[in-house]
Amino acid sequence: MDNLLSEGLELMVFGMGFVFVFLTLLVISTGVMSKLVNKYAPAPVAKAATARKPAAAAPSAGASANNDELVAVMTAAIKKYRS
Amino acid sequence: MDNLLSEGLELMVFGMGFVFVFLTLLVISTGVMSKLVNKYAPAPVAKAATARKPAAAAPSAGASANNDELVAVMTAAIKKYRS
Amino acid sequence: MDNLLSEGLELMVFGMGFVFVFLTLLVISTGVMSKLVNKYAPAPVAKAATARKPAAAAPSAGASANNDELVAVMTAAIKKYRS
Amino acid sequence: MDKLLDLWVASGIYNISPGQALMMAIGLVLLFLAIRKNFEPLLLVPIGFGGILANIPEAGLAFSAVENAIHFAKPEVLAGLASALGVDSADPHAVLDAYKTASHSAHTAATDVALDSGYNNGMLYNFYSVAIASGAAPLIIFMGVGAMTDFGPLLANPKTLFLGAAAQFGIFATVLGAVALSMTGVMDFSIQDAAAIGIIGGADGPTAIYVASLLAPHLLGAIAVAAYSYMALVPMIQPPIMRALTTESERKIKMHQLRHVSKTEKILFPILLLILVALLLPDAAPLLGMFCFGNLMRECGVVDRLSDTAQNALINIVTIFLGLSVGSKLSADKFLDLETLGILVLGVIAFGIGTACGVLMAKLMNKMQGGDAINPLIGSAGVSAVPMAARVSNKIGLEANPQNFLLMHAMGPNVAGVIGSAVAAGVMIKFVG
Amino acid sequence: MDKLLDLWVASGIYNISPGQALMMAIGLVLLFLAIRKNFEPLLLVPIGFGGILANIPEAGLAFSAVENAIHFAKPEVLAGLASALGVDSADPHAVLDAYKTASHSAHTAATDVALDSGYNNGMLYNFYSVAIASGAAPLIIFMGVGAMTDFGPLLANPKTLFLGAAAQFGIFATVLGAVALSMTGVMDFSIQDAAAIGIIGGADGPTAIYVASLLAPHLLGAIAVAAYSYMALVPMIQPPIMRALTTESERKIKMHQLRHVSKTEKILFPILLLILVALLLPDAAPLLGMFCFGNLMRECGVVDRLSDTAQNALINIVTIFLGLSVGSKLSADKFLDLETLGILVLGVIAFGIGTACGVLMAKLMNKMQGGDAINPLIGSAGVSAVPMAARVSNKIGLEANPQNFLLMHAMGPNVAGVIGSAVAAGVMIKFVG
Amino acid sequence: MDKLLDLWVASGIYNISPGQALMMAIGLVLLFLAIRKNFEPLLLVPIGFGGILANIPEAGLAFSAVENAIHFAKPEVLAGLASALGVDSADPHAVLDAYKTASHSAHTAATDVALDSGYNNGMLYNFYSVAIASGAAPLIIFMGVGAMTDFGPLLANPKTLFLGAAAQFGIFATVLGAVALSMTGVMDFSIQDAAAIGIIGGADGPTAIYVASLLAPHLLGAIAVAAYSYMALVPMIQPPIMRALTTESERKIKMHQLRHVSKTEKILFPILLLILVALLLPDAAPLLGMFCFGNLMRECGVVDRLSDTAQNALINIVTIFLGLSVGSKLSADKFLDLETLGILVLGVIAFGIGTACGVLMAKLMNKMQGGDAINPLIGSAGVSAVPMAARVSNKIGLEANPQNFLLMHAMGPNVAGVIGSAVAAGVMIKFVG
Ligand code: NA
Ligand code: NA
Ligand code: NA
Repeated sequence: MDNLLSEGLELMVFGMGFVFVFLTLLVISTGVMSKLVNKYAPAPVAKAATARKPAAAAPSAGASANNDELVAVMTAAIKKYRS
Repeated sequence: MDNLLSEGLELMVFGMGFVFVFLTLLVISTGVMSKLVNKYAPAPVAKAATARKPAAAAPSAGASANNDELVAVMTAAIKKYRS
Repeated sequence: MDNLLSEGLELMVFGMGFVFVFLTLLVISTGVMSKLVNKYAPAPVAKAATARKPAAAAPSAGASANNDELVAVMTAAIKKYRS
Repeated sequence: MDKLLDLWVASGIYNISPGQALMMAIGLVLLFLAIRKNFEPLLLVPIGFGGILANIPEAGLAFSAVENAIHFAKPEVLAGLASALGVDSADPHAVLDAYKTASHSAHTAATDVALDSGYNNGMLYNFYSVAIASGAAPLIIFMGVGAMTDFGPLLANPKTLFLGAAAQFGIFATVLGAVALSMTGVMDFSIQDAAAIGIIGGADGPTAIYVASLLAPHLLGAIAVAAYSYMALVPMIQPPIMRALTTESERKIKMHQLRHVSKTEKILFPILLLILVALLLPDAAPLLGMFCFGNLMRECGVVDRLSDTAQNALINIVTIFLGLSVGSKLSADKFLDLETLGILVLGVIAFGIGTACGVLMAKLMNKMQGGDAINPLIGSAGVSAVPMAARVSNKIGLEANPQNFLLMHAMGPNVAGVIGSAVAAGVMIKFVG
Repeated sequence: MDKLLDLWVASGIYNISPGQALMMAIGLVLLFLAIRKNFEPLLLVPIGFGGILANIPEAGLAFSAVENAIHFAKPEVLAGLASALGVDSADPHAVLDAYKTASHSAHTAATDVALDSGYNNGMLYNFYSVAIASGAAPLIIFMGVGAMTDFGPLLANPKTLFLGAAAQFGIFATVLGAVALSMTGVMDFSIQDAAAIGIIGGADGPTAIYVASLLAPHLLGAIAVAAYSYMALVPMIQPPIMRALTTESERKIKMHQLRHVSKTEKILFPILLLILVALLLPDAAPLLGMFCFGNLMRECGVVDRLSDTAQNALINIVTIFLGLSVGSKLSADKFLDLETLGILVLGVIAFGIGTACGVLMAKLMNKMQGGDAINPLIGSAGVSAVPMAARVSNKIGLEANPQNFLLMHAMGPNVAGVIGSAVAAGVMIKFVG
Repeated sequence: MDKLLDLWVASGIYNISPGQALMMAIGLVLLFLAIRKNFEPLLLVPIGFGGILANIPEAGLAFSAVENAIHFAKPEVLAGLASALGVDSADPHAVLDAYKTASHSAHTAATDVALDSGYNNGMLYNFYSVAIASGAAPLIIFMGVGAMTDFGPLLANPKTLFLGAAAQFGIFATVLGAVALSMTGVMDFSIQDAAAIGIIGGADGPTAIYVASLLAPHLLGAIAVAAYSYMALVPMIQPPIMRALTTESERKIKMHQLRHVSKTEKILFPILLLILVALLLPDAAPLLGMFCFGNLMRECGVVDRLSDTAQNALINIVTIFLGLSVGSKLSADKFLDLETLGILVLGVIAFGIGTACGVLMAKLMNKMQGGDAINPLIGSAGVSAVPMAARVSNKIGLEANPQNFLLMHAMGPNVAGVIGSAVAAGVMIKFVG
């Protein structure tokens, strides 16, 4: 019985301790990694901008859609439908 | 040999009998269930009506499609295509 | 050791030999099959023509798309989207 | 030159037996029927192809490791197998016979010997073990079928369940037919065999395969081929029977439009059916349980992604392996047999009797109700063969009256037939399993 | 008439025990909660249905071949089993007890006897063996969850990992609670049981099932049901605790907009996490390894078709069988027990403590930083229950300030909670496994 | 504090061996090549990740239960294992050696002991058993490849099959190379090893894995990594060889437009190929049988849903587990070996010789026909590596003549190479399997 209690207590102390140690190390290493990435391999600004564009543009896709896009979409849809 | 015949006959009699008993009970309990459902938890009429609508409306979707729908469809199609 | 070498050599001679024999037989039988098919069960010309059409027509699908097609595509896309 | 001789002696041409050649031809015929005649291609393409693979000489794709070891018959291996199986003789036939009737522990011992000697299970044997011997594949397909089934028409007119019940008479009549063939000494079917053959009349592939795998695995190939072939032939088998048993005016009967069935009813129906199965016939629980589970996933509306997978990716994957596995049972020694002929004849009789009983039941129900509530043409749909049989009812109905669309009305007995034959399967497993 | 009697004696009505009837009712309640109340339906529909199937009398779907053989208790079979298991008595209970504690070789011998006597594993028993006993299903689902997880918000603000750490206190407090119940003699949990119960507080279904299958398979049914039920109840359990522990002004704290996280960071994160696991806690490697693998497939951008399958067809297929398998553990003798009540009570306490610790940790972090960088409402999301807990944070935040959208900020601790409880699981497996 | 010490002593940092660290680095390099350099990412992402998982110290993910038990080396467990395996010494190395060469019954006995002692198979070990040791995964992937293959260009110009035959010379030349390395004492390859290494030259992942799993499982990791890496390097390996062996005017040869191939021909081709395999080389039946089955599903037009699943959900699922399973063979003791270097060197030679032979064969065919019917650049596509090698042919062709599109012409030898190396695989399995 006492054994069970001490086991439970140990599990709690070491378990929580370990979780914190592990996640602290993860916070630190993630921080280091992010810094290194942004220093040595920064996301190309232009590319990031375009990458973010579609999401923003999506709602207005209909308005800005020129004929080319319409054709492309329809072709794709037809193919999808017929396949 | 006679044994095989009697086994076959028994299987037929009890098999068909059981199938009928089972499906009769299913008819009865289904009927009771449907009555209870329609009494205590009737499908909301309005909702049922709208639920049935799309199917009916589908063939004429093209005709009634306003610009909003077009935009939605195209956005979806584009996303589907690009993903 | 000599044994390993002779095994390797035999594997090479018989292996390559067999690959060539097999593929030669495949060339011959494929040729015969194609001839028989084109003689006794030729692809219906009209059908083949239409079958080839969509691929050719696809790039210009947008241009030639009449309203019916538009409706069909949109219905399909809407269904796909809503399902 | 030794190697050249080896290659030749190990080649298919050198080793092919007439039976294997014939079975490969039968596999090609099944492929032809499936591809050109559209005979249930989803199953018959894999079954036909699997049948060809199973009969490739020397490849042993449908054999277990022990069967492969016996086939190549090295004396020291045979001796080891004989000792593992507890037989005195190392004669291949004696060892094979002992293997087929061995206890599980002897089976394991023999398999260890064969594996140690470098023999392996054939690919199709492995597929069969995982897909069919475990019972999993037919049940998973049945779950998918449940997820594709709309019980709306049945719920709108529950009495059509009786039509689905009556059509199961084909099953039990066929059992009697198989028994008669045995008693007259023409063939030699046990009561288990007879029951498994009868289930062809249920016109439900997964049910037939499930029952055959439990009651008569040695007949599974013929039973599955017969079941799927006749399902494909429903548009040819049923119409003459339907026309012979109905009058022109009966065929013209118009049925009331089906009432709207609420979502709640559709959700509760599979649960109701499950409870009834649980209370009355536990032996049908695997089949109908999975069927109801699939249907509940479909109707409950909150697990659409699971229902979608059950109807598509999962059922397709399982169908591929089920088909190949069934094909593995199309080996010459099992299929080229008078019994297969008996199965094919009994199967078509089963379909015919089921069709007739469905139609007659509909007429009886009209008599008893004193009205013309039911067009007897929908009775034939009670054999299941979903949705082919319902389409046949519709087509014959349109011939009599071009304005009379029976399709939705026939879907009721059609899905009732699925339930009916699963119940019949449960009874058979209970009594002779 | 014998057959009629047979049917009746073998029917469910004749054999049903009060426990089975009650468990079937509990299965129906789970279905009701899933379908009508939207309680984690993807899991609770299969679990509930599996629970009903498992309790169908005489069907033995959740039993192994040996258990089925013992249930039907033919004297000669029992004698064979007793000899295989090395017990003197052929009493069913003695044989069953021996079977449960048998060595693997005795287990195999007993199974051979049962199979030779014509008994088979039930369908759900097979599903359980393949899906859960092998450990595969929870790991594959965790891979799919990884493929669905966006670590962007976490990477933008890595300190939120501490919130995910703090919320795991619920797990360990519950272990102590279970220990306390045992010590006071109210219940009888081993330390393994206590650890498996505690993991409910991790609010992660696959993690809970994985740990329970390793540490306490006999409690798996109750643990899985509790875990998924409480996850569904998060919108009810968390808000009062969150409100009680925060002031109005704290709840109004606006957080800085999250910075943009580059693709490279997202690709490197799962690899970093994997290496940390490899170096520090190998016992968490299966869980977190599969999770990181799924996430890497998602982010790397070159295996989209694999990522897509992991998120859809594969996870759906595995979810179906996982759910049914968990349901197979809802048998009356295991579930209808005081212990289940204990598990349910401890589970809700675990959720509560986890929520509280997450919120308090956020407040502590604000104190230590001397600023108002973190809205404490996002701390509660650290229990995981993705994405429900994050939505709750957002909702309570909007109540305090209609312009304050916390959703993305709460996603950080939310996914951190997944990592945290997997780490906690690894510690438990290490120490008591 | 004991527990703290336990954690530390069980941690990866404490236990990691230099070999494991190096292998994890190699896994990271594979991930880098796959993600950044686009080296066959569908396979190399799972393989690289699996390689890292397999080398996590103390986790034992790639070990069987017995290997895990031996690793932890408790005296009483070792004694039990030694007795089960029939060795006198309980020394871990002696027990491990005995385990590796044990008969199947001793293997089962040892596994029972390990499981009874609480050790389990590692996750990756289980994946490997199900996916690769059973032979299933490469065959299912080959079925999917068949369903993705269009034989149209080959059927339009069947003579290109000779190019696919000639390119297989790389396989057999490499076998000789491996034999030579062994005879000079540099390395120690058996004839089985040599055959498995040679198949790298077939430039077909599933074929290489299938052959290696049968003939040389201990080299499977290195062989698979080499095969997929070199396939990715085809655009670098092939062009210099192609340019060196052709003149400018040869590279400019324009080929006739391919004739239209009818549906019926496409349906009959896989059946024809299957029959030829059945008659001539049953040992190639599993590989080419599944390939033809996939292709028939694609072309027959009546089982599109099966074909679609074979090309998507099914092949994706199997690819995930195949990749992880291959990765499980990247353990330090098997991979960090001089032999791996030999395999890598021989592999690239195999690709080079295959490329050269394909090109030279095309030139020979032109000579024999006395015309310029074939642009020799398409000969290199005969190594397979579909469709990369065909694209390389096209690219080099465009360099010589910007109007000369060779892609479709190169697809003929490209898919012929798949058939050719499967046939070569069958010959090897027949002779040295
Ligand atoms: Na039926
Ligand atoms: Na958690
Ligand atoms: Na090749």
